[in-house]
Amino acid sequence: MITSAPYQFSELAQFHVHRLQFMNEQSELTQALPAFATDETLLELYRLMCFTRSGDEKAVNLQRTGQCGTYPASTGQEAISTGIGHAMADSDVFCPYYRDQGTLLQRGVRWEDIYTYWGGDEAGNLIPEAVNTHDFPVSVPIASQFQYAAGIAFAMAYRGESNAVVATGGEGSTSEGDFHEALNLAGTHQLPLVVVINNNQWAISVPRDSQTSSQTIAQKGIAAGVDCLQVDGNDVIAVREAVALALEKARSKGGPTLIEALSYRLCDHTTADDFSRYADEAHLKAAKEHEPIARMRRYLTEHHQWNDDKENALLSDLNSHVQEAAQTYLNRSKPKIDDMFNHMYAHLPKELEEQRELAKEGY
Amino acid sequence: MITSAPYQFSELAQFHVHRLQFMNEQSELTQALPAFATDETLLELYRLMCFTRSGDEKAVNLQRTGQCGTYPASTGQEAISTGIGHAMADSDVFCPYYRDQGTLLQRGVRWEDIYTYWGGDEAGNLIPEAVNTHDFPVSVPIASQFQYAAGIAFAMAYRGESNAVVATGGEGSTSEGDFHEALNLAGTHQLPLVVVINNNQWAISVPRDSQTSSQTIAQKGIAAGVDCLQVDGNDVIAVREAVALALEKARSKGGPTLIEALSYRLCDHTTADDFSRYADEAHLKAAKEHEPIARMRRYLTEHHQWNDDKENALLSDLNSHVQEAAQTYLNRSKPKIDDMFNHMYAHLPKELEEQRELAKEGY
Amino acid sequence: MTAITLIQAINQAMAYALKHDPDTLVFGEDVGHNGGVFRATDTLQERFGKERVVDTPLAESMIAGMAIGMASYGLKPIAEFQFMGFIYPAFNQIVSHAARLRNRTRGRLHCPLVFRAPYGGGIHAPEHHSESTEALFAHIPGLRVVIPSTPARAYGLLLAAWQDPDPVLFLEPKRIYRALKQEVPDDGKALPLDKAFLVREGKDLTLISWGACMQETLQAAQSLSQQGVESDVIDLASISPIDMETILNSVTKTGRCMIVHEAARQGGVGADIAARLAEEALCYLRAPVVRVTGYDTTMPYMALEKQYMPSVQRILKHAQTVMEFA
Amino acid sequence: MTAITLIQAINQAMAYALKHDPDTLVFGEDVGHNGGVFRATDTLQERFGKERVVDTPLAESMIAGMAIGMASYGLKPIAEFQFMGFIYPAFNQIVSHAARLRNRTRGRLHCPLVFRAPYGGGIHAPEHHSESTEALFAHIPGLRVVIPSTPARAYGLLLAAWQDPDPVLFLEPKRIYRALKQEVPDDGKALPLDKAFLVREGKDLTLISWGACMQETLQAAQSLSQQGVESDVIDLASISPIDMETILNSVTKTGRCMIVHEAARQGGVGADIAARLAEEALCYLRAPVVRVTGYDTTMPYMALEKQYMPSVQRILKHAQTVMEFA
Ligand SMILES: Cc1ncc(C[n+]2csc(CCOP(=O)(O)OP(=O)(O)O)c2C)c(N)n1
Ligand SMILES: Cc1ncc(C[n+]2csc(CCOP(=O)(O)OP(=O)(O)O)c2C)c(N)n1
Ligand SMILES: [Mg+2]
Ligand SMILES: [Mg+2]
Repeated sequence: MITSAPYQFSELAQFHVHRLQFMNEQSELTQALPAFATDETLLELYRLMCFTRSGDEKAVNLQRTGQCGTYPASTGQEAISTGIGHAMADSDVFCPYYRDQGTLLQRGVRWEDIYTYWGGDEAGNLIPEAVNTHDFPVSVPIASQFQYAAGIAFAMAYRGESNAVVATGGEGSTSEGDFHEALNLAGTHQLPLVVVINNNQWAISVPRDSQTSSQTIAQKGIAAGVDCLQVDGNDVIAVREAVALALEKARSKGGPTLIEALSYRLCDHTTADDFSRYADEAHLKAAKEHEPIARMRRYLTEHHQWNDDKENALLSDLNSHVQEAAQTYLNRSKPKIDDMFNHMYAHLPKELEEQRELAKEGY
Repeated sequence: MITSAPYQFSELAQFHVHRLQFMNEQSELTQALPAFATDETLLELYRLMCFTRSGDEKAVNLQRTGQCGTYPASTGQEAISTGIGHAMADSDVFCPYYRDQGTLLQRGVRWEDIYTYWGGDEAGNLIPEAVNTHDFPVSVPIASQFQYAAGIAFAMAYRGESNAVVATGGEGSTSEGDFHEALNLAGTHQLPLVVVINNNQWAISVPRDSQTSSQTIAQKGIAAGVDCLQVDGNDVIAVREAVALALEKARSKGGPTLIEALSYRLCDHTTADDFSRYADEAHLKAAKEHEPIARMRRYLTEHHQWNDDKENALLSDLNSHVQEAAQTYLNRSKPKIDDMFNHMYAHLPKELEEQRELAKEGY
Repeated sequence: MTAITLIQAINQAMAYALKHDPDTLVFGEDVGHNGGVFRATDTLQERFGKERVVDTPLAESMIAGMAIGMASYGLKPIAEFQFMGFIYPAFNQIVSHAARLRNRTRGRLHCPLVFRAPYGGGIHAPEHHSESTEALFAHIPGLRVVIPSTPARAYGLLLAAWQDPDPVLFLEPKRIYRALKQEVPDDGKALPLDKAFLVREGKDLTLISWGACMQETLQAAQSLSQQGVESDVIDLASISPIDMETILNSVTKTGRCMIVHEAARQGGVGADIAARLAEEALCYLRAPVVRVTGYDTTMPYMALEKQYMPSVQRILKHAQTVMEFA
Repeated sequence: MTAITLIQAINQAMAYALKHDPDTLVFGEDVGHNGGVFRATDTLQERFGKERVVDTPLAESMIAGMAIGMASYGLKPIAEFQFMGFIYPAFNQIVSHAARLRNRTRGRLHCPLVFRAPYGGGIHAPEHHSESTEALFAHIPGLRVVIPSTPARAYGLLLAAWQDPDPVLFLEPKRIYRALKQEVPDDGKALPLDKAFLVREGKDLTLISWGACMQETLQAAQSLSQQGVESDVIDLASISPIDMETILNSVTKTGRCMIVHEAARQGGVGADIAARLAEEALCYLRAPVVRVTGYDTTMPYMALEKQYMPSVQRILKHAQTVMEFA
């Protein structure tokens, strides 16, 4: 530290980074549950996490059988996306990255939409049942989503609305400049923006320690003067409550928040990846014991008479839902050459009209 | 604050931002001077600051009389660039922005080079008397310099050298993603990089508070896990010592440092700007009383028998030096059309050779 | 009505937009109290308030992303990049999002925004302040690129860009910001976005240009006329899409075509036009299609910028070759 | 010697560079232990150490800047962008610094670096993973752009890029990473950087292409041959600068020329070639210069990518027009 030099340094500012948890890896409550966490809600959160995992599994299966493209599952991280989705109001806007299935499902995106998208058809982004038609599709270029999310938050503030934007990314995304620029805008204009970082400790094969030397990801908010917090990302209650607190603050003009949700990726980065090439076996084993679904199941079993029968019934219900979605996806008509042109512009320029006709004729 | 919610939050990390000063705005020492600050050195630093101001004035004058292009003076901020230059060793590499004349003069860049550059001729970047031929020219695209500076630091570390890189920018540059990405790389690989931010409280017409809501600029290092410090940027002793400490740390594998040097721009942003359109008169007046040259002059007068005669002798000496440099610049032969082509590639492609010939024939 | 300059026309168009649409915002670096480094947004903050004319932090990718988010949410952002040479940090946002959002969502979300940036050389500015890289954006499907060359066209095209439901990059030839004056009624009338302007008629030669180079091109046309060579002069204006109809109508008549632009030749927009002629008008061409352009070098600093940019003399020298070709 | 694929040849070239020059470093996202998402850097970290084959944080502008700094300081960086669609955050560093440093300092500093990126469609990848925007870089003076189309050319051109004292963007046609095998001796021999390859000879037609499209182009040439039309086929390879000599030699002979590329037509590199022909070979052209390219739309997601990319059939359809033109 430069301040270890033998001079008098005056202190200008002090920052503290905190962590929130309600239920630990042994499924014990570490503090009283927040008000939202009724029996019913906990069961619902559990169901949503399982639904996410089922749908992910189906997607991987579709890909492995040549019926879908590259797919990013969220195995082990379902608490994060589920908690986010549950905390959001319909009037809030969601700017997802590609590992947010648990949120999407609560935003009116159906598994068939998700499969259509990753199956290689832009129509998967139409989201006919969207709870908010302003919700963005997945952002593939890492970290770029934070910028337009801040733009939407700016628009909300300009219009005096009392809603907010949630944008997500992985811990790898915090190395991109876009992340910092967007937080800085949000801080400067005290925008209603909540950024949630899914710290699954890997960016494809790059471990978190090769990504950044910051002690926490949460502290990256300090650079922009943005309030920050780490939550146990395997504790869906903590994620749900932290996002809700941040959204409330945002809606009441309290400004933006950066939330780091600490978890661990328990699957390949995508179906195009092979985790076993670089996995840290010891870490992986430890991480498996912290994973969110088992944690909640244990809690429900101990406190809410959850049992194998109920579990099997739930899984078979979710499974048949997912199968049906897959079938709907597979039955969809494939896009046609026109579709390439039709949505390039509101008014297709004459030049492109001509090209479309030629394309249809095979030129 | 999100942590004002009625839950238990555990503390993960704590950060403190400190400030260093040796001489206050009344020219009083606020603590014992560091070892380097002999009478001789203080006089030398004073001379260098005055030299910077003289040369800047001449440049503005050349521009006003149509003999030079747009020019960014550093009036009021001479302590920063002077302190940096004095702290650097020849073997260190400097990656400047455009308001670092006080450093450049100590890196072997002559006023005639500076005038040639801002006069619109790339030859100004040749720097025949450079103390280190790896020093970069001015970076015009804001914040881009931090990235290649980190690259040079990476190269030094790779080679096991014991030198370091200093890169500079304005506080506006800290809003650009490049700034954060470079710091993050430096943190992750503990690179020998010192970033000094000249916080002159304006980015052209945009005041510091519209630039960011962070309490200090220094704290932006926390995001990258990079050690940080604010110095009184009008106290050349503090700047000199802070940069020296950071360089020492960097050379001994202690990693990067971010230094915020807090000062105030006392001139137009560049000759193309009109400060009076947006100046905050009260601030400006207050700032003038803190400026570094008067502060040091007062100190030297009180403690080192500085007086008007010595002052006049110094200024007239500097002035004649600067006049001579200007004359050398004005006498330089202008670049020719060949110069546009000759340095595009080490081996000019045939295509471009042909173009060069055509260009010379007026095509 | 007093005659106004090109930059005043731009200011007038933005004021019109701000006045008639509460969803319109103007933002960028120094566009607020300072009125922009060229004064394009002069007095706008004073007249329309700090909420609607906003100084942003210094980050171009952010400015672009901000505009995209706003536009997707129903606002009409007009964002300024201070110089075209500083648009590159925003390249990813523009190319990956602004240009693609409509298609990506099959029309669900779109980006009715305007990105403004002064471009081009000739004002004795420092490095990176004189770029002309419109071709980079013309290669990006989903984006419109527009360049005005007179005050009236600046006003009408900026309003058109503002009204258009898709993203438009509006590049302003800063060399002629104050070079010409015209009476430009503040009537809110937009010009068509994807049309070129035939600004002079002649049967012997087609000259195509845009932006500041229209000055040299028109002067060359006048000189040629004195030598008995009458030119069609086309102000391309819409750089993407390209109005090939207007161009083909002219070139099939004249059989000779020159394209004048300030950008480097290789990969410049002139290449597209010449390529289209080689494909669609080959039999009409009575002489090689010649491009008079910047050289394939970096735009030099100001000491050499004049030598880089197409001059009237250079155009005339090439015209001689074209006209003498048989 | 066993035959190797294009990606193995790239790996072999990097291994050669690492082995023979301690100043060479390879870095990028996932290039280390994982060996790159396509395995281009497979085993390199194991063989040459973590200091020389480095996983970087996830930031492309940083990767580019890192390379520039290293290169200016005397190292020989080979930096990978994971996909061409993610190069845009680095655009500013590449355009404003890598391409300009030598000229900016009149030769004092320079940038002997290689930027590698897989590009192009056809591997059923998600959005942004299938781009072909080489033209954006071909418009930037000071940068070389190179695209190999066979294992041997990949090896020889990558070594040439590595040896070159200037920045080279080396784009890898990922669709054919594993499609062809060739024996490629690991002899460290570089191919010339600014030469096109005439890979098939014929008197009737000139076909110009590069990268993965060379496959379809060669197949089309074969079909045409069966119909009695003999083609010169040129692998452009050096996208910038363009080897016009080889092209002109061929087209002045055949009088007919088609250019095939995957990128969008407007602003594509094909435009440059056609424009040069319209200027320098007009009198030799016996038919319109036709470009068979991607459409002027966003590269579609995988369900439509096949329809977007030039197919053998599309090339043949256009060839018929060109050959029948009289
Ligand atoms: C700008 C950009 N660069 C590179 C990639 C390729 N890529 C896709 S995912 C990924 C890793 C992301 O890691 P992280 O942000 O931690 O998210 P995670 O996948 O772990 O959830 C990379 C490098 C990309 N999509 N966008
Ligand atoms: C990428 C980029 N964007 C915009 C500009 C135009 N510009 C030049 S200086 C400046 C303000 C810089 O402010 P700051 O970083 O605080 O440095 P200062 O000039 O105050 O020393 C701007 C916006 C630029 N040079 N580069
Ligand atoms: Mg991750
Ligand atoms: Mg400043």
